[in-house]
Amino acid sequence: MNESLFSLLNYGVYGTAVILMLIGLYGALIKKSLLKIVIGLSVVDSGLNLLIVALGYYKGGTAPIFSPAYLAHPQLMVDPVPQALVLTAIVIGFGVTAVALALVIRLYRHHGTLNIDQIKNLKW
Amino acid sequence: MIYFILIAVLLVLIIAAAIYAVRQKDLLYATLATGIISLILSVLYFLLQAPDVALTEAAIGVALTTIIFVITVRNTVRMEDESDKKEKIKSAVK
Amino acid sequence: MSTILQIIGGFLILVGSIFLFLGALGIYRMPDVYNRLQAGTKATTLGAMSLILGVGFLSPSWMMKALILIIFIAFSNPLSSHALARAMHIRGRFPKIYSNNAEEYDAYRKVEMSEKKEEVKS
Amino acid sequence: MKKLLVIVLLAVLGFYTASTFFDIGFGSPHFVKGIDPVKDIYINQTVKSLNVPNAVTSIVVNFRGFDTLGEVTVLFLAVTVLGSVLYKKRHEVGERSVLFSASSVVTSGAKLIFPAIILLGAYVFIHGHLSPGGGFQGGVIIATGFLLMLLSYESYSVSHKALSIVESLAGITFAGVGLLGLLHGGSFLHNFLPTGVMNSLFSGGIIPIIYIAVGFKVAAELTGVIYTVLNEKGEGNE
Amino acid sequence: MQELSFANKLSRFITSWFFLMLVWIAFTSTYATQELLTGAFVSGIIAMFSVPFFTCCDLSLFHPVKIAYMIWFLIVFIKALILSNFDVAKRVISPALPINPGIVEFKTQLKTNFGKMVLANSITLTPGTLTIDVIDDVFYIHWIDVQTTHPEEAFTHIAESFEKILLKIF
Amino acid sequence: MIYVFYIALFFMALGMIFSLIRFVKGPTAGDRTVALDTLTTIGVAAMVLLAYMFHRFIYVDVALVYAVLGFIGVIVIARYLEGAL
Amino acid sequence: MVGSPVLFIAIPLLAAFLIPLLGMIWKESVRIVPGLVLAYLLVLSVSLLQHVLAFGPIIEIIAGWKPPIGINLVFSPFSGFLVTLMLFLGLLVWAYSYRFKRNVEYEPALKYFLMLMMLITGSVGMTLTGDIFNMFVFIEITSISAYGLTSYYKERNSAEASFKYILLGSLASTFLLLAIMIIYSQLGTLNMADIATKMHLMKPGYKVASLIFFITALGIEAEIFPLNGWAPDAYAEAPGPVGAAFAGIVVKAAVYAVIRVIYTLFDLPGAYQFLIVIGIITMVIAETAAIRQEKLKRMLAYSSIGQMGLVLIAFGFGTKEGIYAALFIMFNHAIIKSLLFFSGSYLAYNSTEKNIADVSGMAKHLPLTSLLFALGAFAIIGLPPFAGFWSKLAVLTAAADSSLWLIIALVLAVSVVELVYYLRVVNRVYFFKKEEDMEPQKPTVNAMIVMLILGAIILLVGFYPDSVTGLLHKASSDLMDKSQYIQHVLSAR
Repeated sequence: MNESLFSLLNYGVYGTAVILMLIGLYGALIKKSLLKIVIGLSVVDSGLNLLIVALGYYKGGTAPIFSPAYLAHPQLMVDPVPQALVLTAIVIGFGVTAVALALVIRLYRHHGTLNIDQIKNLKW
Repeated sequence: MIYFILIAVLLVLIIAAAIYAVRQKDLLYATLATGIISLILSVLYFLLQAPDVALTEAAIGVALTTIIFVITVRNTVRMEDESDKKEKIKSAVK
Repeated sequence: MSTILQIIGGFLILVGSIFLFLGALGIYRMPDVYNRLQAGTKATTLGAMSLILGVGFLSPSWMMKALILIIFIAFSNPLSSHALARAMHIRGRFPKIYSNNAEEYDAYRKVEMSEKKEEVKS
Repeated sequence: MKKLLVIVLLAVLGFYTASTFFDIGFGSPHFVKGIDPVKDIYINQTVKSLNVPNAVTSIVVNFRGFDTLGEVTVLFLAVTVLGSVLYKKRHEVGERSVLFSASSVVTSGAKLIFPAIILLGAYVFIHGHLSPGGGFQGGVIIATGFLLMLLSYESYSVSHKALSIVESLAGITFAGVGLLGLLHGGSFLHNFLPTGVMNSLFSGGIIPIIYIAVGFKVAAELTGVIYTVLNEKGEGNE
Repeated sequence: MQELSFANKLSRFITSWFFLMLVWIAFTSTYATQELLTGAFVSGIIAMFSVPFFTCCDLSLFHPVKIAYMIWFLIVFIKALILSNFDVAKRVISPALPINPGIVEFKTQLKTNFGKMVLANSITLTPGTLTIDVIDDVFYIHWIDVQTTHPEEAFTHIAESFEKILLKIF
Repeated sequence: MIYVFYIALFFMALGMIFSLIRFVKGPTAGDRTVALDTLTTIGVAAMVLLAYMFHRFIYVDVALVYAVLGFIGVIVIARYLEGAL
Repeated sequence: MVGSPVLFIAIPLLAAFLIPLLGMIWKESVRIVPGLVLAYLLVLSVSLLQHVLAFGPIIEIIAGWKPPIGINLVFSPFSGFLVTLMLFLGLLVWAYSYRFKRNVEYEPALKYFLMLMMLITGSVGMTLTGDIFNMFVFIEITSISAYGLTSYYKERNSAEASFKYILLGSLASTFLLLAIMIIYSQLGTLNMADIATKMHLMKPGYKVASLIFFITALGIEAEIFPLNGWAPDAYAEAPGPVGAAFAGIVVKAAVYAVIRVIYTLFDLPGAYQFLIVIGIITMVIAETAAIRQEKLKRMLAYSSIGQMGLVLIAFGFGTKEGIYAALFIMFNHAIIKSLLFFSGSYLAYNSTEKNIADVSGMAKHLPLTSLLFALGAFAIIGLPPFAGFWSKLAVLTAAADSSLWLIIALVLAVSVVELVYYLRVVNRVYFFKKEEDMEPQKPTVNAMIVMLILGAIILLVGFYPDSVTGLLHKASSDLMDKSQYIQHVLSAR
């Protein structure tokens, strides 16, 4: 992979991650359906995770898992810390999503609709 | 070079799936689109040398989140409600 | 010896990737769900299997894991496409030619399902 | 109007975030000069003092093990909250999660694959310190195995009591191992077991133990989540 | 499936233990003692729990004749698989899409669910056919190029070669 | 040899694009799920090939888990479409 | 060593995992065990606080790795003070809700007490931790239990409030992670003390970016103005004691996090002015909103947000007196607002619509509760013989020291607003007649005892402010001394 293309990836990966977050936020803020809002939030989470993982990537690196061939070359490893953080973040995001979806079900029980315009207090 | 093309394709696909997920009126399809985002994201993590994260994303995004979303769709409504605009106009007229 | 393995492996990988592509093209081109399933399942199954087998040939120490992956794919892919096809069938999508009476099948399913729902409610 | 406002807001936010990260740069170490980032210490210590190949695992379980304890707690709480939000009355005996069984092809296929999936989950969390994956991922796989069974058979059910017992025991193991470290080595989660030989199964001290506990806990919790949500029938407004 | 004698249980347990052990070895891809011991332990536990519900077969599966038939079946199956792929490729690539899809049905003589499952999967992976539904012993098959709608003729076209062998195994 | 991999990856990328187009276009839920299934299978194959290209054996684990979970995801959706959920 | 700060996290988690097991054997244990745990932790924290005041902060290292590598907990006079306060309030909340309205059955009680305990644990963790990512994890623990507790009553409004909270909470966690990752990408470390030593190496642009994200994220939890949309609903719809827990525990921890981030992590001079500005905006808007509220609990919630604005202003002075004043307000607010929520929830519970208009003449039916509510109201306005007076006085003197006269005027004006809306309620309670007869729901004995304890503390602090000021002075000097904090953490063995 040559240098100029690689520098394009800088914009590509980070740009995609940010665009993903923006799309998710747009969905969460504009859309009327409760479920759509939750979907938007999960898209935001995806974008954020991509951003964090991309932050830890080094060109030509390999996963931070030692096998006999890599024992002598720890400098070839990509940064393991963002990966560890993302693991935690993904799990936490799942927990929040599950709770949000449970609330969506409960709100549907009460109102018979998912439209936030018809749900009194959720209007912004 | 090929990595570049692959990453670029995956990135474009992710954005397409995300836009689809947010714009689609049918909530089931939107849910499936989030599943696809996770699927592609998982391959992308793989390319970014993060197999642990790829595993987790595959596990959470593809199976668990999808099922919980699908069950929520089952328990609520399948289509996004479109009626609010008309009602607004009605209430404005009144 | 290893050259032969390399050649076999490379060939299998190439064939596999082409079949994967054909599967995707198939689901793109075919006119309805069942035909898409046909193309998708068969071509991608064989494509993935042969690609993985090719990788196994390229480095023989991976062979065992490749085999378990192949077995798994061979089991799961038809299962999932069968489940999907059945779902579409139950939802009442019938192609033009139907050997049996489509209405009969439909009625059978409807009765069965309503029975189940009654049972659950009671 | 509101849409326009949101779009402008998002554009500003996006531009700001994106320009910040473009500046940071992708694919090369981005730390400021003159510091030694902790990641070097993590990678070196992973081999030197923990004897574990997977640096991510060693960070998740040992260096930053406290985060994992918190993460497990978050899941535990999510289950509790889910139960609290969706809780109606005790589930009746024989309540089904799906309306009817899948076709005999799917059911018998599921039957055949289920033990293999459980084995895969066990493999993933037992080998958490050697290969990618770990307690969390293994737990998810086992939970999806149960999900497959729950989906395929109308009469398959999981005992809530057993799930919560497994969950509690696994959680207690995790916290207990941490407290043992406190008693033994002076700090919570201290690695008090011998670290063994690199790249063999029994190595890494407490790391595999914690990962196995996490695996069981996550499996039980997520199965509980799936079961709770599956049995939440949409009919009837309260 | 509830009333199993102890010997029956034991034979099922050993069968599933054996297969799980194979799977474990494939997962780990090593023969280190620790791995094997752990694998034996884990797959033993899983096999024990799965005896009453999940296991399909008992030790009679290892009868030499059956194994020979299995190998034969595998050969037939792989041949059909490869043929089917070229078939699909031909149909997909050709610009006119030469298809004449429809659903046919036929009856099978297989009794066990596992036999039906293997038959269904093989049908799905063989040229131009896809199992849609199985109700008791009636198979509904989607055929990409319908040549006959008569059940028995369809059976000879689609499934006879597999069923012959499968009847010997199950 | 490396060119073989490149060609293979190129084909797989094309396949992914076609499946996604089908996903976006597909008139029914079934079509979309087929697209998802195909995407999963291509993903598994791509992961195995990439693992070989990176010379890391342990990456194959990811492909294995990915295959299992993708399968279960499809089954979930199929069961929902059947009306069984 | 008296005990280890890690027990504050480990013991509740252990208990949380144990309670479902114990509950199978003995049902009452789901109620008792959390109380025992909280009581034990309170004793532990008091003894540790004494130790710390005498010998300096305790740095607890986790997993045996020194601070830049591993996670560490810091039990300094400042955090120790807050932890003790939180645990004390937590114990009171537990006692108050021991057999609160809907906690009688087994399953709801199990979930309620688990969530309550985890809420307190998360807040304590946020206060103790010395690692920013660990702080994120604890914030999530706190928020998820808060979501659950908000929707604990299965009524439509509570689910709505909870959903709103989740929306903002997820945004908060997104921004927090962004901020953390910006810092990590530059400095390669996640430890607060380590970051603080290296902060000057970071480019100003990144510094500002991460600070903005931090403030946005933590501002949501700490109810800073444009981001406090969740708070009134959550307070109003959650069970009464939980409102007290939010006001007294969660928000305190979030404010602590804001302060820790601004004071210790960043050395931006503009940040203090920024704090003052957002504090003023928050305070003014919240207090003016409070005066328009119909529902009692919503009014209390807005009042609580206003108090947090005051706290931020006091922190924004950047002087030792300012911090002292801020801590004093935090202490007073925790005690007084809890009393208001405890007593107010009985007042509201007995009124049909939970409106302010409905509490008329409650003094006749619930004399003691009404008296305590009035006491709390007077105390929080800052009338002289009560506790609130001294904290307001401290703010005013601190402002005078920094010669910020405008702020003095503002604080006084806001006090008048507070006087108006609290007096409106007290007036209704005492001097209005209720039309129809009613059978009031009397407070249970444990609730009454809790309220009396809180009232006693208010009076005690009001007449002898010296009983807490010494501690507060030590805590505030601890926060000011950044270099000592860094040195303590990084030189831990």
